[in-house]
Amino acid sequence: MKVWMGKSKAIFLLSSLALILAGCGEENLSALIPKGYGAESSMDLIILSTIIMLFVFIIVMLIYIIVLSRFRVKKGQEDYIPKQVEGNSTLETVWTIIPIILVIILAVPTVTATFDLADESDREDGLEIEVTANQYWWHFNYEGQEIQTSQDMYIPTGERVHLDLISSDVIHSFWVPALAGKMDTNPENVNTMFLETEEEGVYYGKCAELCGPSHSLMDFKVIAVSPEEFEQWVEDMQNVDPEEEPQDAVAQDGKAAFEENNCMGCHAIGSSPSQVGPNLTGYGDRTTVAGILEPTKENLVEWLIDPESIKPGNEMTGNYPELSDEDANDIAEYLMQLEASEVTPESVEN
Amino acid sequence: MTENIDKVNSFQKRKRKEEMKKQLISFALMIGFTVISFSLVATGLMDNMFIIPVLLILAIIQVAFQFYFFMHMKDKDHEMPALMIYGGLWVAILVFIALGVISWW
Amino acid sequence: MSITAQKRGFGAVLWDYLTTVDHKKIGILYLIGGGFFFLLGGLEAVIIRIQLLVPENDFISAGLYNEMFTMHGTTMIFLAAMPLLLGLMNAIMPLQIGARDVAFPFLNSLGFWLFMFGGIVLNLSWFLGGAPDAGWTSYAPLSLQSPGHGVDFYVMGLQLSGAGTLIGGINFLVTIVTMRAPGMTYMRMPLFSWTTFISSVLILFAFPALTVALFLLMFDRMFGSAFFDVALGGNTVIWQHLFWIFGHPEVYILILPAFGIFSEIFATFSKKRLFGYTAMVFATILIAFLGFMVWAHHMFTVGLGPVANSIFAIATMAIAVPTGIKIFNWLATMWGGRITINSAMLWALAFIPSFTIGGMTGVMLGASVADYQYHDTYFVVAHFHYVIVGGTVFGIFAALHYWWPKMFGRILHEGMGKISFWTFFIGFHLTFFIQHFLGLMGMPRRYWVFFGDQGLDTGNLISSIGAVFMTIGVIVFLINIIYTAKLDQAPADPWDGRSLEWTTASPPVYYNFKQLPLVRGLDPLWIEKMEGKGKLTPAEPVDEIHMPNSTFVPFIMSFGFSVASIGFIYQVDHSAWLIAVYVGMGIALGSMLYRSLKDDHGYHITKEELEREAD
Amino acid sequence: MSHDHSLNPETMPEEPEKATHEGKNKFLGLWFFLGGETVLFACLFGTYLALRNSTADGPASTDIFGMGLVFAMTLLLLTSSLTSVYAMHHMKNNDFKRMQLWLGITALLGIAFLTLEIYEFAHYIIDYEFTLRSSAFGSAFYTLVGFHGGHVAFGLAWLIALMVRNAKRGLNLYNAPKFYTFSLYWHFIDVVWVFIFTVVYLMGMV
Ligand code: HEA
Ligand code: HEA
Ligand code: HEC
Ligand code: CUA
Ligand SMILES: [Cu+2]
Repeated sequence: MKVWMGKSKAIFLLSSLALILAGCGEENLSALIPKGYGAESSMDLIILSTIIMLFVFIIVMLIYIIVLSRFRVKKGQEDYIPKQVEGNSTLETVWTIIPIILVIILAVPTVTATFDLADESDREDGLEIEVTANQYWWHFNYEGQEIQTSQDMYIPTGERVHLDLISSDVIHSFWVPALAGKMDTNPENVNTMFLETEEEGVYYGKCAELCGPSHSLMDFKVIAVSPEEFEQWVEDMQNVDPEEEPQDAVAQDGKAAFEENNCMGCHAIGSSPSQVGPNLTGYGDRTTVAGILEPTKENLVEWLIDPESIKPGNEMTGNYPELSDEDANDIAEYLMQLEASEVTPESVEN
Repeated sequence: MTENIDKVNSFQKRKRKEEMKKQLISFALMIGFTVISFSLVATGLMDNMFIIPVLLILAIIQVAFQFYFFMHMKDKDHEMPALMIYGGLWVAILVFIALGVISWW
Repeated sequence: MSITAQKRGFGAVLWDYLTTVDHKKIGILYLIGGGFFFLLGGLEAVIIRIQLLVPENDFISAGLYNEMFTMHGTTMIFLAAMPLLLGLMNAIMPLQIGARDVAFPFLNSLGFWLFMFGGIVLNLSWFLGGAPDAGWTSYAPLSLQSPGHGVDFYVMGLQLSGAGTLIGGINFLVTIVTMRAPGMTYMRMPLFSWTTFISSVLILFAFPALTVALFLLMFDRMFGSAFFDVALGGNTVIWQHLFWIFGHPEVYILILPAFGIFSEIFATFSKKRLFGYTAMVFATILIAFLGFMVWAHHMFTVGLGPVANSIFAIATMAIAVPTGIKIFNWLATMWGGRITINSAMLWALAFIPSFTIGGMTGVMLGASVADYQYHDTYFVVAHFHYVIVGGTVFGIFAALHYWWPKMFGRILHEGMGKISFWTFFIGFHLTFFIQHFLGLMGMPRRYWVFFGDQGLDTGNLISSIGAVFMTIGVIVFLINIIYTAKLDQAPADPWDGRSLEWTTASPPVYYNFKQLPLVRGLDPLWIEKMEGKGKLTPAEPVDEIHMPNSTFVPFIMSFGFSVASIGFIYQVDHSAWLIAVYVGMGIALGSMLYRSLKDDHGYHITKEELEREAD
Repeated sequence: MSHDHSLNPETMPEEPEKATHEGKNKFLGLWFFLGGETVLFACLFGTYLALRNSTADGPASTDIFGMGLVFAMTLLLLTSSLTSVYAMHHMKNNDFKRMQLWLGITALLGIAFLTLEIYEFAHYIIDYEFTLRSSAFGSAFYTLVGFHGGHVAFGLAWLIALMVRNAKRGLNLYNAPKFYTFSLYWHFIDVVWVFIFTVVYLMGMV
């Protein structure tokens, strides 16, 4: 959708803007480096409106500077009384009409883009993912595919992926700045949006609506892979065997401890739709522990022993038996060995 | 002097009587509208699609009577009150639209 | 009764202020109350900025951080900015329209005390188990789920101070309609009085929506109703609509009086009549009117659909037009004038670029699809601090410097005024300009921490440094106040003013005008000066003046309501607290009954007394 | 200058409620307040409209509302509006006794209305177990109708206080505005009721 200008022009303006800013933030996180359809249409409007605003600001400042340099009180003129002007209808008309025109220039592409982004007529054809936001984690259910993931969402490039967003508790907001603008997840109704990107990569996602103490810790990732890899991933995910025994002894102990401590009460491995806690399928391939920590075993152990110190107010704290250091270590080993697919965030980033 | 005042007074009294007559008529109309509204619903004569707008229109007319006659908004010196009531109504309409939309959204 | 101030004991002064119904003293009370809460809100802001100084800081805990910005926003908007503006309106507006007092002196005092007690109730939460933590917008269902009593304090505190504000608004409306001096037609009113009028209209129509929203939240939290309980069919979007139907007009309640202030200051210090007076008045009215039709621009990402988003986007952008008219008219007022730059004028001059930036980012936010990116990020935080601090707070500082002599009889020190201006001004831009980019670079608002590897460090550091400068500016201003308190009495008209307040002494006598002035046009004092008279012709012979009696009832009544509010909050835990509800309501309704049953005709200042007073 | 505001037929101004400066202020102040109340009730009505079908397996409006009771309540309140018009009519004629009489009738009608409303609520709660907590519909219904009932109760308290306080001293320019502002408030409550019986009850029964 290029409502108002060609792509090349947009890229030119974008890069010049980038020069001015000397850095637009982190790749795959910043809204200023758009890599998805939604983010690009927002960026077009951001640029257009910035240009209009710069124009307005320059005019205002020009008058302002002239006023301040020419009409300050001068020595010997303290008694001078200026002419008491009531107004000037020509001038006043001018500065009513010009803003109206500027506003129209901005309003037309805004409305077009608003309808364009809400156009979901091709919904039936594409991939649909149901996104459920929870305090403080994200659940993704690939509709009709028997695939459940949490925190990491895999999507194919070059295709519109439609999302159905809902919340299981309070309002959150689904935001992947580099791919698209945000959309709230309400508890009472499903909101829809779509993601579409040409570029493979691991994109940062954040929760953008205040949802409690760990609001700032509710990160997630969108992993865009080529359509072939995506197909591979789907197949792998569908063939995960949740019962599979791990190879080494520590991990086997871990699996036993995982079952003994009733972790299954909340966490599923495989395509079970249970959604009390994050789905842990392929945990070894995760980009993070609990959405925010480096995916290392140490971090996982830390999480298992004291999740409260990492995410205040999370729903896991206090709801499972206290783990011994050894159990935690074993479970961590077991979880880190879970692998579901050849297609992993690393494979994408390289 | 007193005579004069008496005259004025009796003139005012007559005016008030007139006024009172108007009030009574509007009261009768209000009761009439109410009865119509209730009987429309009670008898179920009308289709649901039509009945709701009719009920609302009857209510609005009735309320106009209250404001203009019972509360004298038609009289002089009521420009400011009228302005503020219409301001309130305008915001009220916006609120209705906003919250009414939720129910069929 | 002597009019000249005598030396009185502290107790007597205190009692005088506790019971006063004089609009000038109530104005000062508002300034003290609002000023106190401004410092408190500023302290909270500084704590926020310390927490965000470096990545993954743990200066304060996550829960406390949420309480901090919630209380910062709530305090600044409801307990600092609005009361400070109400204080200025109270102190100045009746003088500007040539009135001896406001229409309802008793209600005026009641409005103040309700605000003050509401603010105290809200802040008691800090000591009683935790402040509210669901944001100043308190979205359901987070606000329902929030543990402890924090949100209950939010509800009751705002309910009280909101009622006070509504009362104040109605009072100003009636005052302006019925109490203008002879000849003071609507189209001769100074712009500050006009914006007081229009803001009061906004208060009248906006605050009831907040009242209802708070009631629904209160019922859900305290009595188990289900407005926002999705399981029982509730709908959380209702809260958002009601809050913003109130909330957007609220931001114009904050900015319009500031617009009025600047109109006065630009005209005075340019020695020119306000350019395009009529257009300025109609632009104000238009802004207020449009202000009621744009609330959903805060809800672009709620999922209202493209039709609603488009309508609200267009309506939002439309507000740029009347606001632009104002900006250009101010510039034209100064054009060809004889501009004196002192502290008051500095704040006013700084407002123009600062507010223009804030307004322009507002229009950018209004472009719905772009807002999908900006929403709930630091871009929004930057926008609203640019308009609120660069508009309202600059306006308040400008007004304080401008009217300080009128209100307190002292002229603030120029040098210190300039120091506090420059430090605050530089700090302001340092703090908030960079936040536009932070937002776009992926920093959502209301974030307790940000991470080190996301390119957000430098921006946040700069932002926090800016806050230090602002703090210095505020502290210098406080020193200025204390320092000038010992200075000599200011003259009646220190700035070569144009409107009626400058015809009264500094500070004015308690009945304002011995004889009501006869107004012959816009800028009545200026007209008389140009005709060489320099003072206004009285519109009436010296005659006795009717004055209202002081009363302690508003204080007691507000106290009663506060006791009842606390009772309401805690009766959920233990029904014994119902006693507090009954006692509190008993006190409040009792004093209401007392007030309505006891005739209070006020008193009269006799003609002889007035004639004894020098002019 | 005398500050005696008591009235006699000779000096009776045409509009005693607005004859003094204070009276005029009170008159305007109350009208403006009603403008705000319009928004207040609009918000409650809007909430009700949004939630009226959210019955969450609890009773729905068609299950519980009864026409007879609502009709009776409507007649009571509409009539009380007329009786307060009569009272104001006599105030303008400086006929204090008749004014008090009609105000007394107004109060009785108001009390009757409130009694029926309490009966109605009790009936729903006891016979249908329909409460504030039943569903979002229940919350919205009781809050809207209850707010109106609260306004009636406050109006009654106001009216009775006025009547008792002034019983012995008759009409004067100091209390005339008080009676008049009360009557405006009372009419406004009536206006709200017209919408309640239309939007809540009648629309809830079709
Ligand atoms: C004093 C307070 C104040 C003022 C005056 C404004 C003024 C405006 N605001 Fe702002 N706003 C807030 C306080 C204020 N705002 C607050 C507190 C929030 C956040 C609430 C929260 O979520 O916590 C907010 C949020 C907010 C949002 C929601 C953002 C989001 O959450 O996603 C939007 C969206 O449209 C918006 C728009 C506007 C617009 C268009 C104006 C306009 O009125 C601005 C008009 C002014 C100008 C445009 C400049 C001068 C004009 C010219 C020089 C003429 C030429 C100009 C053009 C042609 C563009 N504001
Ligand atoms: C009138 C409104 C107003 C004003 C004036 C301010 C003023 C300031 N605000 Fe704030 N702000 C809001 C209204 C306002 N704010 C609102 C509504 C929010 C949204 C809340 C929410 O999300 O719910 C917000 C949110 C907000 C945030 C975002 C928090 C987040 O989303 O996580 C930040 C962060 O930088 C911030 C900073 C500041 C700063 C540095 C100032 C500075 O300008 C402050 C300057 C003042 C001082 C520095 C005072 C200094 C004085 C002392 C320190 C002396 C103390 C002495 C004694 C107490 C005796 N504000
Ligand atoms: C009450 C339900 C519950 C129980 C029981 C429970 N958890 Fe959790 N768990 C959660 C929730 C909820 C989260 C998400 C927390 C967050 O991110 O806010 C979580 C998060 C996790 C994570 C991080 C997931 C991620 O996406 O990175 C791991 C690993 C984990 N739990 C393991 C376990 C183990 C092992 C046990 C058993 C010892 C267990 N959980 C018991 C609810 C539970
Ligand atoms: Cu979830 Cu913020
Ligand atoms: Cu807004």
